[in-house]
Amino acid sequence: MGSTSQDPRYTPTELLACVASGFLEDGCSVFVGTGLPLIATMLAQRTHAPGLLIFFEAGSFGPQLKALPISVGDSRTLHRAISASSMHDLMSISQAGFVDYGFLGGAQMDSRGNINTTVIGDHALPKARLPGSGGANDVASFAHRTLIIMRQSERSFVGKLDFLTTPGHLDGPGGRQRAGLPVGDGPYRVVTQLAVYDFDEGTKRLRLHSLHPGVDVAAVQKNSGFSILVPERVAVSPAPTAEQLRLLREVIDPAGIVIGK
Amino acid sequence: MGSTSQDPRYTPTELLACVASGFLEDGCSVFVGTGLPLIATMLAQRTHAPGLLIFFEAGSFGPQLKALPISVGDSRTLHRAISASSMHDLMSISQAGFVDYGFLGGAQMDSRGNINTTVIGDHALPKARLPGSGGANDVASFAHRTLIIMRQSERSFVGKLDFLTTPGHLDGPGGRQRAGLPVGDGPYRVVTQLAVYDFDEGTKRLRLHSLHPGVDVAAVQKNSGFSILVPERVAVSPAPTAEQLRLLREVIDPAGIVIGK
Amino acid sequence: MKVLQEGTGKLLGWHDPDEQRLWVHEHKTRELVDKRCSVSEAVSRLIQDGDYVASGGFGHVRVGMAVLYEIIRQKKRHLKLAGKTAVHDADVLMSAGCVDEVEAAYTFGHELRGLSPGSRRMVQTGRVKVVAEISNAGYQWRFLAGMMGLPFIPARNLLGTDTLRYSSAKVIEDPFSGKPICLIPAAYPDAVFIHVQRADKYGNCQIDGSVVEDIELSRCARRLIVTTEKLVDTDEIRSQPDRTAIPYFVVDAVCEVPFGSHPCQMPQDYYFDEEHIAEWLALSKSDQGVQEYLDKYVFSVKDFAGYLDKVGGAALLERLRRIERYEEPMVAPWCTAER
Amino acid sequence: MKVLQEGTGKLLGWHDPDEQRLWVHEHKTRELVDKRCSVSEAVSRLIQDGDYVASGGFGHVRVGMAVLYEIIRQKKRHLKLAGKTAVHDADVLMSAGCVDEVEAAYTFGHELRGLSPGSRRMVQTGRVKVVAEISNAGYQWRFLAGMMGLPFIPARNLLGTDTLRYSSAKVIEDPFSGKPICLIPAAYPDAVFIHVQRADKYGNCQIDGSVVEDIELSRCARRLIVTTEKLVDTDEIRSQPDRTAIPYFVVDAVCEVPFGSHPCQMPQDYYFDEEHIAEWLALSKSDQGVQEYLDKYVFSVKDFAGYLDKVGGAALLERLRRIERYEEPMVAPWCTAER
Repeated sequence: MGSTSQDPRYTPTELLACVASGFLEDGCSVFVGTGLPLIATMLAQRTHAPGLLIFFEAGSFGPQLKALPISVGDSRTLHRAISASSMHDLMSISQAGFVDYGFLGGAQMDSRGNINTTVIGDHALPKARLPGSGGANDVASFAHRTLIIMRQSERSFVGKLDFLTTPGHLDGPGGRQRAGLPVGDGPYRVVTQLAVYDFDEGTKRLRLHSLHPGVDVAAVQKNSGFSILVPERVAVSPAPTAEQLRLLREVIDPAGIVIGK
Repeated sequence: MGSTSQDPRYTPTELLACVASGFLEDGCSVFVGTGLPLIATMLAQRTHAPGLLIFFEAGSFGPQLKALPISVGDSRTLHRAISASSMHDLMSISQAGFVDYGFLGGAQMDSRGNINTTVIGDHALPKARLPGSGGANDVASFAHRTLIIMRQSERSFVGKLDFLTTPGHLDGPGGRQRAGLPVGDGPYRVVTQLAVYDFDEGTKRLRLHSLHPGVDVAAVQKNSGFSILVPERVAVSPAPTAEQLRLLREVIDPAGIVIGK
Repeated sequence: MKVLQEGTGKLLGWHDPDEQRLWVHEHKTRELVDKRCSVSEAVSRLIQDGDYVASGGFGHVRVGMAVLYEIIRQKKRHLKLAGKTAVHDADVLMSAGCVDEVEAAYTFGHELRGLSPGSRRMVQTGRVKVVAEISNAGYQWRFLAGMMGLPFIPARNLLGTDTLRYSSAKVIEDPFSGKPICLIPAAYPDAVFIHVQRADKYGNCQIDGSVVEDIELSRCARRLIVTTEKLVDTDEIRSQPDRTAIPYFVVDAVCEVPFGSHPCQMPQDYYFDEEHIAEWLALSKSDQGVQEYLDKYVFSVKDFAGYLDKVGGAALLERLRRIERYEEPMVAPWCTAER
Repeated sequence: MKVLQEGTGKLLGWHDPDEQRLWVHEHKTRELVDKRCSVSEAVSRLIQDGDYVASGGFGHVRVGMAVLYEIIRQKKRHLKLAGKTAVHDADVLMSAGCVDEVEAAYTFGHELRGLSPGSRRMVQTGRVKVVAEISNAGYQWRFLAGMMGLPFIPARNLLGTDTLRYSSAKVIEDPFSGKPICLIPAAYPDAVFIHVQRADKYGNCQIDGSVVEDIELSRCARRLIVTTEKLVDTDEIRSQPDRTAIPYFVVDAVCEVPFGSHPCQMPQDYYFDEEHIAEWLALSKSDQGVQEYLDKYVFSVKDFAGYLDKVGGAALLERLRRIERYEEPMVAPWCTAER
C-alpha cells in the first residue's frame, strides 16, 4: 500500500520546510505568505540564500527577518526591510515582473496546479468556507514561477476543484496565455510531506520529481485523488541537515507555532 | 474707440491680480500654476481666504506660502504644507472631485473658454512653439470650476484657436459631457486687464460680467478677435485696496517678478 | 463595447464617477474644521444600517477596534463588508450579526492562527452571504480606481479563474496589445474607519510602517472616521509634510483612542494580544460564546477605555509594547491549545 | 474592441507588458550588488543613441544635471525625450542637439522665467520634432501604467481636445458607465536618470519633499541611473524603511554627486542658481550662444566637480543653501533684464 516510513530525527513538517527552502536561490525574489512558505523562506535566508529578496503583500520589501511574523502585515515583516511601502506598490511591481518565485500553500490542488482556497462544497451555502484568494491569485498570476507547499491526501489532491481560486496551468498548455495572464512559467514545483513534483511540459500535468527519504511511488499515488505522472527516474529529496533542524527549532520557530503542528 | 483710462495708483497687472483673488472663497480648494494665478492666490490667502486649500501639481497640498515660488515644483510650494505627496496623488484626487477652482493662464482663448498653450501656427513646424498643456488640460478637466486669467487683445482672444490644448466649454452646451469629461461647470470666470467675464448659460459664449474701473464696453470689444456678449447691466470691478497693493508690493512679490512685468 | 467575460458577483459600492464627484463636492469640506468627537458620536453620525463599510490597516494590524466595537454596541445591522485583507476585524463584526453581505478577498481566516470559527459559521448557516469574490490586489485596485475617480482599473490577475467568475470584474480585449485584460471596478465605500499613529484635530494623519492600502482607501471613502493613538498639534504635521499619509479634507471625524488597535497590532508600538485573540477564537466557536464575549467586552462597558481596563489595563499594554520591541517573547495560546 | 477615437501621436516607449516582463526578468537583478560608478561610466554604459529617455524630478527641481551634462559631453544623439514636466533639463538637452523627438506635456518653458529660447528654436527650425502631445497628469499616468506592468491606464482628461488628437491615447466606451473614457498607454523609457538626497551603494533611495512622479518613473524605467547628493550606509536605509522612495532592484547605477542638481533646486538643501539660469537663458537665444555655454561649462571640464568649480565653487553653493533656507532673498536677473 506504499511506504511513508518516517525518519525519527525530524517531523514531516520539518522535512517539508527544508526541502521547500532548497528551491529558493540566492539573489532571487520571493513573494511569500504566512505559515510553511514563510518558515521555508526564513530558513533559506539563514542558510544558502542570505541575499534572498523577500516580499510581503502588505508592503514589505527585502526584510532580514528576526522573528516569525504572525501576519504578512505584521511589523515583524519589516525588520531591516529596505522599504515599508504599500500593497499597491508591491502588487504593481509584481505584475510588472519583479517576482521570481511566488510561494503558496493551498487547501485543494488539481493535477494542473490550480488551487482552491475559497470554498468546499457549494459557493452559495458552502460546507466549509475558506479565506478566499487573499494574495494567492495575485502571486500565482504575477510571479514568474510558483512554488506550492501543501500536505497531500486524497482530499487535497483532487480531480476537480470545488472552486478554482488561483491559477495554475488552468486547462493545460497555453491555458494561461489564452486567459490573458502575464507571461511566466506558472506552477514550477509542488512540495508535500511525501514528495516534490513538477509539471510535464507537454500536458502540464503533475509529475513526480523526487521522493522524500523513505517514501515510495505507491504512497504518493495513494495519497492523491488524481493519477500522478511518474518519470523513469525519480530522485530522492535531500534529508534535512542538522543545521537546518537547529535553525528551525531554535531560531526560526522556537515556540513551534508552525513546525509544531 | 473705447476708454481704458488707467488709475495711476496701480498697474493693470496689479488690478488683474486683485480682481482675480476675489473669486477665491475661504474654505475652498484651488489648483494653481505659477505667475499671475499664484500671485492672486497668495493675495487671497493673506486677505479674505486664510483657509484657502492650495494644490500644486508636483504634490503640494495646503501650503501657507511664505515666499513666491518660481516653479510649481519649488520647495517653496511646500511651506507649512499639510502634505508633500506625489503628482499621482494630487491628480487623482483632482480627478475624483476635490478641486473647487482650477486657476489658469493662457496664450490664446476662444469664445467658449477653450485655451491654447501649445503652438502658434502649424503643429509640425510652428511659428511659435509654446510649452504645451502642462497641467492645464488636467486642471480644466478635473476642477469643478475654472478661473482663467490672461491679458486680452485681438491676438489672444481669437475666433479660432491654432490648437485646442485645454478644454473650456468645447463646442458649446453639453460639449464637455459629450466628450466624456468629468461633471463640472467648466470655465467660470475670465479675468483680463480690462474686465471680468462669465459664460452665457444658453450658448456657453463669453459674456461681459464687470468692467474694471475706467474701462468701457467698446474697449472690451476692440481688444477681442470675437464678439463678446454684453448683458443689459454690467457691474464695475472693485479697485484694488491699499492693503491689497501693499501686500502685493511688499510681501508677495517684493522683487516685482510677476507684478513688475 | 464588446465585453469578453463578465463576473456574476454583486457590484458593491460602485458609483458612476460623475455621481461620486458631485458627492465629494457636496459632502467633503475643504475647510479646516475641528473634527474631534467621541467614537460613539462618530459611529452614530457616520455609519448607517445597510452601509458598505471597509476597515483600514491589514485585518489585525493597525485596525480601528474602538469603532468596530462601537458599531456592535450601537447594533448597526445589514452592513455590506469589504473583506479586503480582513482578519480579526471582519470576524468579530460578522460574528456579532452586523453584516449581511461580504465581498471576499481574504476573509474568514486569522492567518497563522487558523480559520475563523465565528464568521465561517455565519456563512455556512446562511446568515452572511458572500456576494462576490476578488483577490487582495484586486480589492486594493478597486480602491485605487476610487481614489483616482475612475470607473475601473485594468489588471492582469483574476483571469482564467472562478475568482473572476464570481467577481464583479469584466474582461475586454486590450486595444493596445490585443490580449484579454481584466477591468476591476472602482469601490467607493459608504463608511471607512482607519486607525493611525498620529493625527491632528482636522484629520491630517501620519502612519508608521506600511500604509498597506490606506492611501487609496482613505481617498475613495464617502465617509471616513479616523481613530488615532495620539492627537498632535497641526504644526507637527506642517513641519514634516512628507510624513502625511492622509490629508484632512478626506476625513469626517477624528477620535483619539490610545491602544485603539487592541487586541490587534500597532506597528512600532504594541504587539498583538495573542491571549485575548485566543479567548475570542475559543469563544467564537459557538453563538453562545460569541454572545458571552460581546457581553463581557462590548455591551458591559461604555467605551474603549472601559474595555481596556477589562482586558488587562496598563500592565498588559506595557507587556505588549515590550513584545513589539522584541524584549519579551510572543506567546500563542491558540497554537498550544491545538497541539 | 471598438475604439471611438485614436490619437495620431507617435507611441513612444510602449511595449507589450509581457515583453516588458521578460525584459525585467532578464535585465533587472534582484541581487544586492554594489552599483557605484562614475557618471561618465553610467552614461556610457546605460544610455545609447536613439534611446527614449526621461529625467526625474520636476524639470528644474531635483534634476540629475551631472548625467545630463555627461550625455551632452559624450555626444549622445537621436534621443527621444519625455517632455513630462520638462523645464531646464529638456531645454539644455534639446539645445545641445542630442534630441530628435519629444513628446510634450510641459516643455519649452522655464515656468516663471518665461519661454525657452533654445529648445523652441530647435522645434521652430525643424531640428526637433514634437511627435506627440499629452498633459502632465497624462504623462505621469503613462509611468503609472508602466510601473503597474499594464498596457494602459484609464483617465478622464485630454477628452475633447487637440491634445488628445495629437496624443497616443485612445478613447473607448467605458463598459461600466457607458461614457467615453481615455486610455493612456504605458511608457517604459529606455533610460531614466533621477537625482535624490540619499542613496546606498545598492540603489535604495530616499527623497525629501514631493516625490513628484519618481515612484512611478523609477519602476517603469528599463535602465535607471541614480545620482545622489550623499551616499549613506545601507543600515541607515534599513533603519527607516518607510522613507525609501526607490528600492535597489530597479536601479542600475549609483553615482554620488554633491550639488548634482545645480543650477536647479534641491528641495530642503539648495535653491535655484538664478544667475546661472539667466546666463543660460541669455546665451541660448542663439546657436552660437548655446555652443559658447556648452564649451564653457560642459566640454572644457572633465566632470561635474570641474563644472562646480567653474560656476562659483563652495561660496556660491553656500549662498544657494542660504537662499533655500530663506536666509537670503532670491535674485532673478532674468526678470530684471526684461524690465
